[in-house]
Amino acid sequence: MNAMFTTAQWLALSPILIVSATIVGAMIAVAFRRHHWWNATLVAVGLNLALLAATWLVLPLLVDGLPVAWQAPLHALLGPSPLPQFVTPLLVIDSYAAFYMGLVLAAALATATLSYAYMEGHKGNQEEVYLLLALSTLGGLVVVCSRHFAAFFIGLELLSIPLYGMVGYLVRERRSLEASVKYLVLSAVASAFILFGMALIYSQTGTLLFAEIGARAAAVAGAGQTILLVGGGLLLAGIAFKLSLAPFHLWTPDVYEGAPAPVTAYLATASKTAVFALLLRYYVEARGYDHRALIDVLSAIAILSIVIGNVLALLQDNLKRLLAYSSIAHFGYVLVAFIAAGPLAVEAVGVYLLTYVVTTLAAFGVVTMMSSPYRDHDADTLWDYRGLFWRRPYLTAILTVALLSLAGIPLTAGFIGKFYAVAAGVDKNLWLLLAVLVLGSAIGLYYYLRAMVQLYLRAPWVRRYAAPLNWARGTGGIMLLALMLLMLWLGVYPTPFIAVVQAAVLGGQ
Amino acid sequence: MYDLLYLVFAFPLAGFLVLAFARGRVGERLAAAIGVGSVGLSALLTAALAGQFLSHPPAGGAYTQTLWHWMSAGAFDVRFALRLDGLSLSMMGVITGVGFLIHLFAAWYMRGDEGYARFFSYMNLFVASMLFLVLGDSLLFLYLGWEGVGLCSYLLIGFWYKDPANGAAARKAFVVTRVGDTLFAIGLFLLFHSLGTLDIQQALSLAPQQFAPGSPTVTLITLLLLGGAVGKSAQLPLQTWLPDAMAGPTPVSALIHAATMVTAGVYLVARTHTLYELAPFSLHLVGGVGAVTLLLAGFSALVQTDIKRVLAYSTMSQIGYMFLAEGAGAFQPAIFHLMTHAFFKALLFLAAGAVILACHHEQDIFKMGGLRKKLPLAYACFLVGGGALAAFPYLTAGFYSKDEILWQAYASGHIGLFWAGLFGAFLTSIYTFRLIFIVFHGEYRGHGEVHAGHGLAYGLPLVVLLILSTFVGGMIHQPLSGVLPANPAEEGGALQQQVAALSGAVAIAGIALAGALFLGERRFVARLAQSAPGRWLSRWWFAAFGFDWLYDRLFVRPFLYVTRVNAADVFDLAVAGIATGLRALYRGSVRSENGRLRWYAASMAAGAVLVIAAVIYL
Amino acid sequence: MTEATTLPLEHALILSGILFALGLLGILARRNVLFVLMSIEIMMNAAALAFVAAGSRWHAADGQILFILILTLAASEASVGLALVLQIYRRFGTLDTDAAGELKG
Amino acid sequence: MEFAFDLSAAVAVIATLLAISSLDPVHALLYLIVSLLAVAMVFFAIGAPFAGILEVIVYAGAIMVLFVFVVMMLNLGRAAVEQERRWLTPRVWAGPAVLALVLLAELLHVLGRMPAAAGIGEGTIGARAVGAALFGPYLLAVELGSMLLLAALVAAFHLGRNE
Repeated sequence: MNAMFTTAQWLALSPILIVSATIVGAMIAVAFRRHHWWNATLVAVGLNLALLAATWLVLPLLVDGLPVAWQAPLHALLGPSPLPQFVTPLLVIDSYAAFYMGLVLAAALATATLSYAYMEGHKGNQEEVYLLLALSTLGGLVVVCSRHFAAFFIGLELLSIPLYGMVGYLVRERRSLEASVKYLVLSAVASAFILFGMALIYSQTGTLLFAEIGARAAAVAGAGQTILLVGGGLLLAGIAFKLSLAPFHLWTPDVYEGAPAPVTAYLATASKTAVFALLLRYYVEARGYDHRALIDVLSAIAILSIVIGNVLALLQDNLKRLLAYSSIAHFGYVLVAFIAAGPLAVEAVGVYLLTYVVTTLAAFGVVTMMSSPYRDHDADTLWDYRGLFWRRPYLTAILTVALLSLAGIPLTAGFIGKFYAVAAGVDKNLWLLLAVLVLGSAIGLYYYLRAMVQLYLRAPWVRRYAAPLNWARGTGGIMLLALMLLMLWLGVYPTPFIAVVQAAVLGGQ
Repeated sequence: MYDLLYLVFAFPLAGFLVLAFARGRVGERLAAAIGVGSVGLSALLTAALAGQFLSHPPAGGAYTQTLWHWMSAGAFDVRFALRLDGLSLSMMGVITGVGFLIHLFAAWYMRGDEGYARFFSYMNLFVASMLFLVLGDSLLFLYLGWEGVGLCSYLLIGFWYKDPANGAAARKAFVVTRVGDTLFAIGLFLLFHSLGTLDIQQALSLAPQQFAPGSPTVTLITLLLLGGAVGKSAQLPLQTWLPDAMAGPTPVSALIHAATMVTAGVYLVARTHTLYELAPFSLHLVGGVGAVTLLLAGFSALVQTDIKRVLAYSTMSQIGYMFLAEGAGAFQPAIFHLMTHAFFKALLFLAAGAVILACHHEQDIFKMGGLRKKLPLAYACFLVGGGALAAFPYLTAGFYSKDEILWQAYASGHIGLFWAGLFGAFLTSIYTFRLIFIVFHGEYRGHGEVHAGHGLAYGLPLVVLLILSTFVGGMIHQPLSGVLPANPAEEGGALQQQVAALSGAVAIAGIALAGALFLGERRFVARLAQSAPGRWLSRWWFAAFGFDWLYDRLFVRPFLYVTRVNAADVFDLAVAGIATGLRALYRGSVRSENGRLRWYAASMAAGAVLVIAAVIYL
Repeated sequence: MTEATTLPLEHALILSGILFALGLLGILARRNVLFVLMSIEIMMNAAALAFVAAGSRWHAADGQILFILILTLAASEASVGLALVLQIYRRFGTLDTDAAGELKG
Repeated sequence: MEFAFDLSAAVAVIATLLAISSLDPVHALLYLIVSLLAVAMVFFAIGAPFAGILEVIVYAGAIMVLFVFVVMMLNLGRAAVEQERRWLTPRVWAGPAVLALVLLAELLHVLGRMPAAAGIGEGTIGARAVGAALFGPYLLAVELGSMLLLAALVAAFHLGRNE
């Protein structure tokens, strides 16, 4: 075994290895003795270590952005970055992969924290959720560094299958089960589309490596090109499902609503981010941008997603469903940046996803904190949030900033992301898409503000309600406050984050 | 040393945040310590920076501190930067120095008020915004500060929000200045459109290459900027909000509506002087606006009965002097007068606040009287401050600055402006001493015991401002020469002596006339006021020439009429139509979310079929 | 089977296409979750067949490797799906997918 | 060989059609197993014997048995068949059939025009070649496959429990 990999490769693989070790450790721990706090902490520590490892990988690349005086000693301290590393034909770990690994791991960590607060009130087995979370995270890590259809597909499934278990985690809840079965069936259909598409592409190019596909696709003759395109189209349809892009979006609100709130947070952030990162890498390396027809299809999907997502959210009275619809629209926006192509587009996608993850985690985090004390189902109707300001001012502040950020108000994170998407679009003169983006944002403002107003209305029956502040809610609360500060920080002083995103370049060929 | 510049506005900002997040749960002492202390720290830091600036001036006469690049995507690059030069240093001195004294006074004035901490949080936010306004290196950030001070002004005018009249006054101030702000914003867009930058220094250096002198574009831009300036500085025709703004607590009137915010227009014109020099018409208009405003406000001040409204009109009139000076090309005297005015007007307002509290919140001057023995400190303040306002020769700060303005107007050939200024000075000394004589001389006509304030927070600000309002303040030299253009006329010479003598004589004559009219029995004034033209004139002047009435007829009522008539017009229908259409779209599309698994799967299959069809046939 | 003669690739792909469409039909037409899961297996199997056929065209083991991975996926999918079927039968008392329609709107 | 392929293909299609249209789950499973065995035959025909063996052992042998096991646990009787009969009306399957047919038509349209040069089944890729690839370049995929099975195990364990 040892002979297969060099030290640098082991190093580059370290986040994946650490998460795998965590999974094994957690499983043994659960088998040995069930203890909520211990298991949660074990997984959280593992994810933290993996996050540190991912950060460590890119750190040397960030030194050049620092003041000149610091550069030499830091370079001496850190040594050269081991990136990019090609590990077997399946994986490449470049700074792009490391950045998205960090994002996925951070989202998973936030989910773990929220889950702990949430599961305290759960009367079944509480421990498996961390195991499933770690497994799904492992899938996310594989997805963002895959450069081969095998890794693409197995990573995607490893990302999804634990999610079936997480979505249906509250097995006594009909809504949770319903969401799980919907997600399972539809996700499997999407997987079948992806697999069939891959098979068609493979049948014409004879390779499963992204870069090789790009190189050989041009040489495929006549009718073979059409098969390639059909394969690409099927692949795209499956991926569009995972990203809940229209018209493959119908599952999104149902699953978001039925799943436990922390799982929804994970589903909306880590899972989608990883898949989008994969899609971008695939399109760049396999030269998907060369196929005009695929880009046109993507444009149509983007327009449809923005319009449908925003329209469906318009009069929605359920906060989880509202956020689901808004996420459909948001992935439409980021698709605009995606379609623009080029280095600025890669940067714009990175910035957008970063701001989106932070904001969405905060929003669903508030839903989680509101929900955990209830036993029956999550606090998700807007009515539950009416007059929240008078009961829970801090949660209200966090949710307010999150909604403003989702709406893209300046000085919040969302504005920076949207600004980048627009800048990327302007750069390539995508006027139609930009017009739809602006229109969609205008509609979006309406429902975000509509939800926000509810927070400050005085409910006729002010429920004097305050949850007991124990350690679990404490960590969740601190994490949410940190997210709020991060949203503001990103909005006011995004430069360091942008520097990180700029360092995340695709290095695999 | 210079790299601490950002702390100057960071302190008050931190004070605001702490007080705001404490949500009224801090006691008065702590709130005062935070609110006053933060501004005090800024003032100390400003003093240190000024010392450094004067002893070791930075290269090029200006220091720029880039705090951070906000973002740079493609060609778009925005940075947060502060610029310290002679002009911003002068403004900073006024804002933090006078601001600190007023905060200190307010700690005494506001005691017992239930919104004590809220008051200081707003005040701190105001100071931070105002500093941002004068330190911002880009017009964008200047605009941000501009809106920030407007917001604070609104919040503080309506501070006692339980009285609906105060809310109405706040709204009026907000709406009227909004008109100017809108013009200002359009001007900024136009400037950005033609120069491609909002960086002040870059814009000023590009402008002469880009615009021919007197070209329509630069004239339009400067006129739009002037629109913002007259709105903020309460000059004609957007002056009507300032007297009503006196509804706020008196320290607010002193800080925002006398010493700092209302002079932002003067600052803006001085900051963009290069543009105005390219647009002579606009510059003339600046002077004209100033001259007309100072006269109209002077007449109105003559007949007011509310102590704060007299001072409000005098503020309008004094800012008129600053505009007049800028119109004559004398930017340095304008800023000089801005500073001395801040000293003596803050002094007068604080002293007026002391009088008002002593008389149990009485503001009508005819219900006061004979207060000189009971409130000796306030009397002294009014004498010195009023003297400075009337430009009493040689002893007061106001004389030095106003005389400089008059001399520059005269010597640069703006004879009309000169005579207007001179006549205005005459009016000023009459109404100022009318106020003093009515309030402090004669018999006490009010109700209840008069009780003077005491304590350090009460006495110290008054005494310091009193000293600064004498010739001491006139001796302060502002390092403006590198930033603003040289004065149009030479200093010194016999002619200037004569002009100084003339203006001094006018001031003394005005005081003498006021003494004759208002000291002792006021039979002559009473007879004059009873006569038919006198009644008419005083009513007209009292209503400030009926601008409120006029605007009400010209804008407010027609607007309300139009809105009433148009309640269901085409525009409305179009807007409502969009809403209805979106709703219908929502109702239609939400049916797709019917919760049925097979339907969802079918939608995916249909999507895939469509995608394949598209890639085959496109 | 060692002396295999040449077959056109499109025959195998067409076969997998037919199976794929049949699987899709099953998912869309059947209301019983059990049949839906079976149909998913059919679709997976169709994709696997396409991979093996394509691998055979390029004389590479890649196609069969992917087949094995799909087999893994099919097993995972089936086990989770069937566990869910048991739980649904327990909670809802029916396997009708239309009965589970609380989430909508 | 061509004959073997065509025969197995026909069996596979017919058996699949019967599987998705059958009313009794047990019958459907049996048809499905037939279809899988036919596909295994296809694998042998196109020179992938290892895949064929796995198809028989894992797919038809293990996964389908899992299905049978669950069907037995649920103990669906006559009533279930009756219910299926009521559900499976032309109104229900006509729409899906059109959709599936359109998809099929598109696929046939594209696949039918494939360049004729491509042939399959010339040689055999046996277990040795597959194994070498599996534990060579695809080593990580195998490891990840084990994680996938673990995930399925944990999820199925949790979801299937009778709390």
